[in-house]
Amino acid sequence: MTTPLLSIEDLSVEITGRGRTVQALERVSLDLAPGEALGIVGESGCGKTMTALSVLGLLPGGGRITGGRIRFDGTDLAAAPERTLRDVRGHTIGMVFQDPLTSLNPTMTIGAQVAEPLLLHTGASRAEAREKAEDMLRLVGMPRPAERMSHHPHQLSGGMRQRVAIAMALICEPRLLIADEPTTALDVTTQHQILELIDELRARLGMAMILVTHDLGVIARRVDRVAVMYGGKIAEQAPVHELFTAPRHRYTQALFAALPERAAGRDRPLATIPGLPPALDTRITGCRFAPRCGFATEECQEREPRLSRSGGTAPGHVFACFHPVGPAPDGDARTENVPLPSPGPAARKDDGTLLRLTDVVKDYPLRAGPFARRRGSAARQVSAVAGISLTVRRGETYGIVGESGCGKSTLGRLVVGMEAPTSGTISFAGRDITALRGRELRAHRRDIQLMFQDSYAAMDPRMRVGALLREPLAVQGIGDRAAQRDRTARLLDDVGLPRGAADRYPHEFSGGQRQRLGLARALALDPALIVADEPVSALDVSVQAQILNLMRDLQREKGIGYLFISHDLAVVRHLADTVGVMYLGKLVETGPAEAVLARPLHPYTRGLLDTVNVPDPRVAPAAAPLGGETPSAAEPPSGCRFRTRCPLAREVCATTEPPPAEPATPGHRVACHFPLPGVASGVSVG
Amino acid sequence: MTAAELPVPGGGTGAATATPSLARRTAAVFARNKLALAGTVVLVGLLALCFLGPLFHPTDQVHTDLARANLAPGTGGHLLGTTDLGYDMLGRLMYGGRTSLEVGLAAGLLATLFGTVYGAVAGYFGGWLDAAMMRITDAALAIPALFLLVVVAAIVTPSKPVLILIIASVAWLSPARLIRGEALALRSRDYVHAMRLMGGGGGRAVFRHIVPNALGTVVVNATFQIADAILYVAYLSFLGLSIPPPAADWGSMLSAGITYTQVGHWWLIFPPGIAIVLVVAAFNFIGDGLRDAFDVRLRKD
Amino acid sequence: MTRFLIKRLVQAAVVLLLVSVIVFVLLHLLPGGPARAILGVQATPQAVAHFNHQQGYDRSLPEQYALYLGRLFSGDLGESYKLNQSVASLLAERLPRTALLAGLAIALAAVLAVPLGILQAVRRGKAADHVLTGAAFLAYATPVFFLGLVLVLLFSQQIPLFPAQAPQADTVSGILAEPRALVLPVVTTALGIVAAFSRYMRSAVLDNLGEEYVRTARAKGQSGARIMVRHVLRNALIPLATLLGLYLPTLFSGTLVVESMFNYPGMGLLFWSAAQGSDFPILLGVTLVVGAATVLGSLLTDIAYAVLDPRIRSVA
Amino acid sequence: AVKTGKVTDIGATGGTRVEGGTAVMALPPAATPNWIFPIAAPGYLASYNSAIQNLLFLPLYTPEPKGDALTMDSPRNLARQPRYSDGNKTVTITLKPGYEWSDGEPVTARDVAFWFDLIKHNKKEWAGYSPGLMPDDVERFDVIGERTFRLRLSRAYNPTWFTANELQNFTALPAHAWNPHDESPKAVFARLLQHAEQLSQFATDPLWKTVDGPWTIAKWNTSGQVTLVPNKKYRGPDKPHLDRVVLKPFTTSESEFNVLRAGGVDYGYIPPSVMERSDTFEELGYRIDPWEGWAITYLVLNFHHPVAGPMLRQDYLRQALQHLIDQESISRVIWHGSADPTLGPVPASLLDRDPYPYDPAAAKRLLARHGWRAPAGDRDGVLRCARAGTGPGECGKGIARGQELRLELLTQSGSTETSNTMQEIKSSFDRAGVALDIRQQTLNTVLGTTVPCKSTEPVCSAWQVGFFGTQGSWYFPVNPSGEQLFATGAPSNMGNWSDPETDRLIKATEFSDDPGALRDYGHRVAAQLPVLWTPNPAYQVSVIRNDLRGIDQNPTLTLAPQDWYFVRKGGREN
Ligand SMILES: Nc1ncnc2c1ncn2[C@@H]1O[C@H](COP(=O)(O)OP(=O)(O)OP(=O)(O)O)[C@@H](O)[C@H]1O
Ligand SMILES: Nc1ncnc2c1ncn2[C@@H]1O[C@H](COP(=O)(O)OP(=O)(O)OP(=O)(O)O)[C@@H](O)[C@H]1O
Ligand SMILES: [Mg+2]
Ligand SMILES: [Mg+2]
Repeated sequence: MTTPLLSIEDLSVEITGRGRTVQALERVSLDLAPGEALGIVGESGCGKTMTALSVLGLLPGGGRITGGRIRFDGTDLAAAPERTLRDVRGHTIGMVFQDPLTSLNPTMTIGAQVAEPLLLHTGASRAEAREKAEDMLRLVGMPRPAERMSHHPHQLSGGMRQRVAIAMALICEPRLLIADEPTTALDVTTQHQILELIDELRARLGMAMILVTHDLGVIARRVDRVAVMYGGKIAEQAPVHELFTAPRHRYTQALFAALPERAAGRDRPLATIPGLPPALDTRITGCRFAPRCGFATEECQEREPRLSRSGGTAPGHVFACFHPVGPAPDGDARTENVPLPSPGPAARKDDGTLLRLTDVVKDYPLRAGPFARRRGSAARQVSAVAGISLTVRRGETYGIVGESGCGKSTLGRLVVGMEAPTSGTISFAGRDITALRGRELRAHRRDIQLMFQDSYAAMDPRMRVGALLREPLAVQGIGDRAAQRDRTARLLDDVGLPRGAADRYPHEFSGGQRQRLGLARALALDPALIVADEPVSALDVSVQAQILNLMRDLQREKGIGYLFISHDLAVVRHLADTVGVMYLGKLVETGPAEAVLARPLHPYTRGLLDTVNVPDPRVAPAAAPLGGETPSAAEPPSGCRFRTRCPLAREVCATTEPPPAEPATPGHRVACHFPLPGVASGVSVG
Repeated sequence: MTAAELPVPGGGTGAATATPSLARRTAAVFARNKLALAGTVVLVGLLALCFLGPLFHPTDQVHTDLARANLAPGTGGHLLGTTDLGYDMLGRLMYGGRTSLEVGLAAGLLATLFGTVYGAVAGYFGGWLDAAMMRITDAALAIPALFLLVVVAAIVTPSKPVLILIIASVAWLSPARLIRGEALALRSRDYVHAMRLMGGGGGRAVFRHIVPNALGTVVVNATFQIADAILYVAYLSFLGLSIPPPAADWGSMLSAGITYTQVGHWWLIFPPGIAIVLVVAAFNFIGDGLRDAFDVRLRKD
Repeated sequence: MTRFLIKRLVQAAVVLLLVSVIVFVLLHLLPGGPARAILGVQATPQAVAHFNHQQGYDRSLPEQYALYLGRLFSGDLGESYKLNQSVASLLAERLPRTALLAGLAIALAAVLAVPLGILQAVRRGKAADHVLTGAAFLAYATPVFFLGLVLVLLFSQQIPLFPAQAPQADTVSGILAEPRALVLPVVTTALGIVAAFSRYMRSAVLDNLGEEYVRTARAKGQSGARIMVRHVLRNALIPLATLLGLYLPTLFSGTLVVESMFNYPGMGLLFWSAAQGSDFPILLGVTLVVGAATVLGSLLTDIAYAVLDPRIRSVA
Repeated sequence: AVKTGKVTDIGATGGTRVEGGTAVMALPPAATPNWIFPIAAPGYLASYNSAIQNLLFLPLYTPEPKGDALTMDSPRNLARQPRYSDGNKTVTITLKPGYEWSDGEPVTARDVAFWFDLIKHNKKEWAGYSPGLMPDDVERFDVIGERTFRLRLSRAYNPTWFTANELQNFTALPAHAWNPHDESPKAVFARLLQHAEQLSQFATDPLWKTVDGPWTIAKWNTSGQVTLVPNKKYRGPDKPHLDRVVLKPFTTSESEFNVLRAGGVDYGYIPPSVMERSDTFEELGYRIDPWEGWAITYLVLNFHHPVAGPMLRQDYLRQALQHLIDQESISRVIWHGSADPTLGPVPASLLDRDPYPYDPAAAKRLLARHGWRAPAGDRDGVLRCARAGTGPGECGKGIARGQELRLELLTQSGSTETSNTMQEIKSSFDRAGVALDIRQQTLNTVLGTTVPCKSTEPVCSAWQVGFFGTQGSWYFPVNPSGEQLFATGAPSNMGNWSDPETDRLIKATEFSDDPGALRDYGHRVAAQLPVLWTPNPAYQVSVIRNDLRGIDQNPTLTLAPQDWYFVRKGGREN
């Protein structure tokens, strides 16, 4: 190996605040050669961000480096004075953060923000800097960069903002780019574009890169080497191909196994990692993964494994495990010996129609307020849902997928009755629910429940869990206090939480546990249908698997129907019986999950499938991923709404709206003038 | 999947020990704020002085004694001297403090209570009701409080209850606006939506979810409101609109003392003046500390 | 933007109308009416009746209000009972003086509060923060009249640096020609505002320092001071600008006391003496003008907000 | 803590008189001169307005102190002493010769007739109008010579009273300048009123430039600061010595005090509380001189109050209450010597003794003797009527058994001295078992509430005892007779006092010239106690630069700055 550009040795970081100290990093060591790309993955809270921030000395208040060295280009940044660090920041090391909205200054123009590092680090004049900034914006694919220079961040879409952030990080042509979850806040399609952009720029500028992410799919094709972190330590480090084919650490192995893409089959539950990552504010002895590891022995509890090479691994592949996965030359031992949960009871399905939507439309006035309405019909509208018809049967899981802003959540809100449709009918068990009022409406509320994306936000922070779970019963006047208490306890059992949880507050639970609580509350009234709006998108893979399993088990036990909303195709494929693909307020394709995701008929579905980051470095990138941005829902394109991004679009698409048709198999409907032949997608999603 | 697999952070596995109440933990954070502690100490001290002091230092605050008027501190056994009517100044400070504190507390609390309900209703129900209710507060807020007080106090004869009502009648405006803002934000919270989806109604939303969740703001605002109410009492007295003598409050003592500035009777001015400043600042310190405490508690872990 | 403006103007008009109703009703609740106060102890009942008839006090309240409003729309604020001048001319004379006093106080307050707030935020939790926070609360807790008194005692009597009476000149330039005499009134008015503003500034700066864009700026290699000036200050000053509009009524309350303490012939003093003498037209006029100023102030603040904050600018 | 240097090193006497100079006089708190037209509109009757008017437009008669009393025979008078004839039903008045308007025209009887016509035809607009009095009591006004006119009165009047209280209003106005086209009195008056409502024009309007007094207006700004300069054409005996007199308004006595200490005022005043420190002013070169007003001060008793009325109507009870008011101590301690006890309905100087001096024991005896007892078990409690009835030793008519001796006092707010006085009275009453509840209200409210009333009217239940005397309850006309104050049904008889004997004595003062009539009236009312007398505060405690001389503080609050002059150190005063 050549002399590394960046070499982190035994880096330890502590964060002190509000009376407790968190050992955020413990003896982390990493090397990065010039021009190399290193990926850091791991579950939330494992120290990825802290590692990245330490390099630039940007630790949050109360954080400090307690040991180790960070050698960059010959200087030890861990011991360097602020002045030296300032010279490095934005100059030889650029950084991109996760949230492109909050990480840009809302009151400064884009041009000024992009040009700023130049003014700071090079002797460039204002005019030169502006010129260079404009070039840079062009380079990162910003349309009409000259015009954009004087815009403010809020005037840009998320993807464009992230392009600005990248332009800002790269304007001084740094030797190292650190990107901390640069695409997590973005849509799949935008994510793809940004990652492609980074790849391209890296190649052009010859930069080294550290890409921090929790998404194995993102990292698979973008980096040379991967470091897996767990509990503030590096668990395993290996070249990317090696890691994906032959992981050695038991944690890495379990992480892969929990991916829905790797599920043994649609009817089999996902592999999970039980328990929670360790809390870092107490001293930990032994292997940090031991409490959750199926292979842990006494040795693991007492001694800490050191990061080392062992026989059979490729050069540069190190791991810290006493009981590693055996080497697998054939390259497919990834799920070997991972304990799998036993399959639950078989699904109870009957063919009764539970929910039927007919031509449901929801328009929002562009601006609310008493004075805005004066303008009458001339007022502009956002067409959030534009004529959707679908049917959900009892006990069925209906998955809705689509890009951000396509109207998935609005559809969910319409179904649960949180909003009234502008037109169209929604009938539940044969009754039109939009006509229900008062007492009847209240009674109907029992039958459909909503499971929120962010269960924490959906729980009154001042109520103990017991009271939260009791509230639906109290509102509906079901049972006396004792009966309600009883029911609460059983609900907690159902979702696998200890009964003692009833006396605690929501903030004392982890994300996954809160999602369980959300599910428990949704179940309290024994609904026939649960609308789940992105119930797992905020969770780590391992926890996501727990929740998905739980949802599936409960469905089989109780015969509940799900309207499952998600942007994650793998998750939908794993859980849903039927899938609907939405684009700009319309269902463009519906049908059995197998059929739709394996043999898509609509170019949009195909595009979506092609942009998915498959967590496998061996999978070749798709030839023509979905480009461009979703048009604004306030001004949807005429005719077929997808035509502006469609590679197959012709004149007729602009004038006529395609009617739904079933060109291939019965039950697989598509709304497209030129449906695809319906052959298996080049990319497999599972 | 068994329960044992899922330890609940922050306590033993599933043991029935409930977490300490929110109030307790708020208190802990509060206690770490030095200024807030200082404020509490000062406030407790002043309360003790006013309400327990007379037990140790009994004085006649009803009958004048012109023969012993205007004595300087220390003379004739009067630690803080006597007033222009011969009242013992220390005793009067205690006696007057009672009025100031009682009126301030009562008016501040009344204003907060009314303002909270008003604001929560306006904010939660929104629409035209909100617009109408808020225009009223806007109008009342556009008139400087002192202007209103001057006129209102001229209409009625001040007495303790009347003073409380007068002050509350201007002081409820700011909590009303504040809580309305809070209610506007809270009503679109997911947990309120969740409750509505269970079939719950507006009353439950306002009183079970919105008001309790705005409680932090309410409590913090109440302390500031009390502080302001005490100041208002002082201003009213300064403008000559205080409860009739021989009753006294710090403001009226101060304004009576101002007459003697030129004569050098400083002991008539500084004790009540400083007492007002101390008690108002103490409430502000406490409010600030509480705000920090609530802030921390409501932050996600 | 125009729609926003029209909406706000309609709101402002409604608010002003309500202000006039509130004050009008309050004034007419005053027992005895103004006649005795105006005419004196020796006035005969006939004279009182004559006065009440002349002023329309023998009509019903709604009728009186309608009359008042009618005159108001034709720009007539009425005549003072006691000063032998029209309320409009009195206001025209007094308003600039009060505006001058308030403006100087606000300017002084802002000049002091912004750096103090920044200092506190930067030194958060350190001794300087505690001391300044404590001082701010003490200043805020001090009634204006007590503060004025202490200042007069210290700087006019103990050390005779500044006169205890504000400038008495008729014109703004005449007033400005006596800067020394302006010191105490302006400082007295400003001190409470400094306290409030510096608190707001502190929390606004703290909020912004916690924002991610600050971390981005640091990641570009900017120094703390530059971040404060280039990035944080502008974002933190926006809420302060809003505060200015909201602060107007408080400011007028302050000038009421300060003007009567320092014998400054402004609007506060006018109101104060009118209240003493039950000069209703003046009370109504001053309140309406102050109300209008406040409503206008918050309107301007909204506009300023929109101009300063690009996020709002493009929406509005 | 006064550290400024002396304003003058001249003592209160001695020095050489110099001509010229500017004197700055402080106007009373909140006083803003705002009326120049000598016929005051309602609301513009304030003494500072008429004091200024009289310097421009000479009144025919001006009150002047003479010994303890006032006389209308002043050398400043524009007219000679009036001659009464026809059984006091005709008055003939001749103007002194030589007086001229500033435009050179002589002052004539027609100028007085002009004034009379104006008020006669516009009496409703004149603030000084009181039905039955001027101009109603003058049947005819005949100009009988260039400088002589004759009044035919409606009936016979006491000449002293008529001169002092009625002729005092008479003023000569420049008819040639103000009514050149002989318009009707109504039309002229309307036109003059229009000019009078232009405060900002007072100094420039040519109308007000035609004066016959010793002074003329140089500046009159809208906040009420008035600058006077001598009228060069003035022909009277009292020609001004100063070049300029500035009357400066202040909002509060505190602000005036601050300016005074800074040397910004030559003739000012101090709050009573500062009397204690009068020596510092003397050191600085000022003299202190309380300006006693021609006034009395009292607590008004509402005899028509449904509950308190019957108690207050008892002579013994009022006497007991008066015995409980320690006027001496209140004047000395609370008013710091700037007030004097009120003894009766006429200025204290006209009465010889206090019929009810401070004597708590006497008060207690009086009450006990009339059946008032402290409740059993509470010796310090509020007295209750133990023996109802009208006989001797009983409480009196209309007082029920068990009724508490509790009164409510409605007093004006805003003055520490007044508030302290009331507290002292309350404390003293309380010690004798009489409860007095104090309610403070603004002066306006007190004045609006304490009005004459019938016992059935609601306003009559709204007050029992009232006080509005921070600046004196009642300023007398020159002849301190009581026809407006204590006569049955008189406009300022707020408490509804009605006593046939008092009425008779008042009538006597109106009709008879006998000085004894006023004395009899005084003694009767002092003994009767229609009100409770309280210390009468000085109009103001004046502070005057030692080198400013010639100031005679007239109890009727008129000003004569033409007599003022400065002295220089050295030599003797001439
Ligand atoms: N400001 C802070 N104060 C205290 N502890 C912190 C702070 N920021 C992070 N931590 C703690 O440091 C540890 C590592 O955090 P870090 O942000 O590096 O995790 P991460 O891997 O980036 O997680 P995520 O995927 O959620 O971004 C966590 O346990 C976290 O709780
Ligand atoms: N209350 C509302 N008022 C106005 N427009 C709205 C409202 N709610 C949603 N919209 C608009 O409707 C469209 C669909 O929004 P929706 O939240 O349903 O999308 P989504 O598919 O759930 O997106 P995401 O994946 O980001 O959650 C968007 O353009 C959004 O801006
Ligand atoms: Mg992170
Ligand atoms: Mg959504």
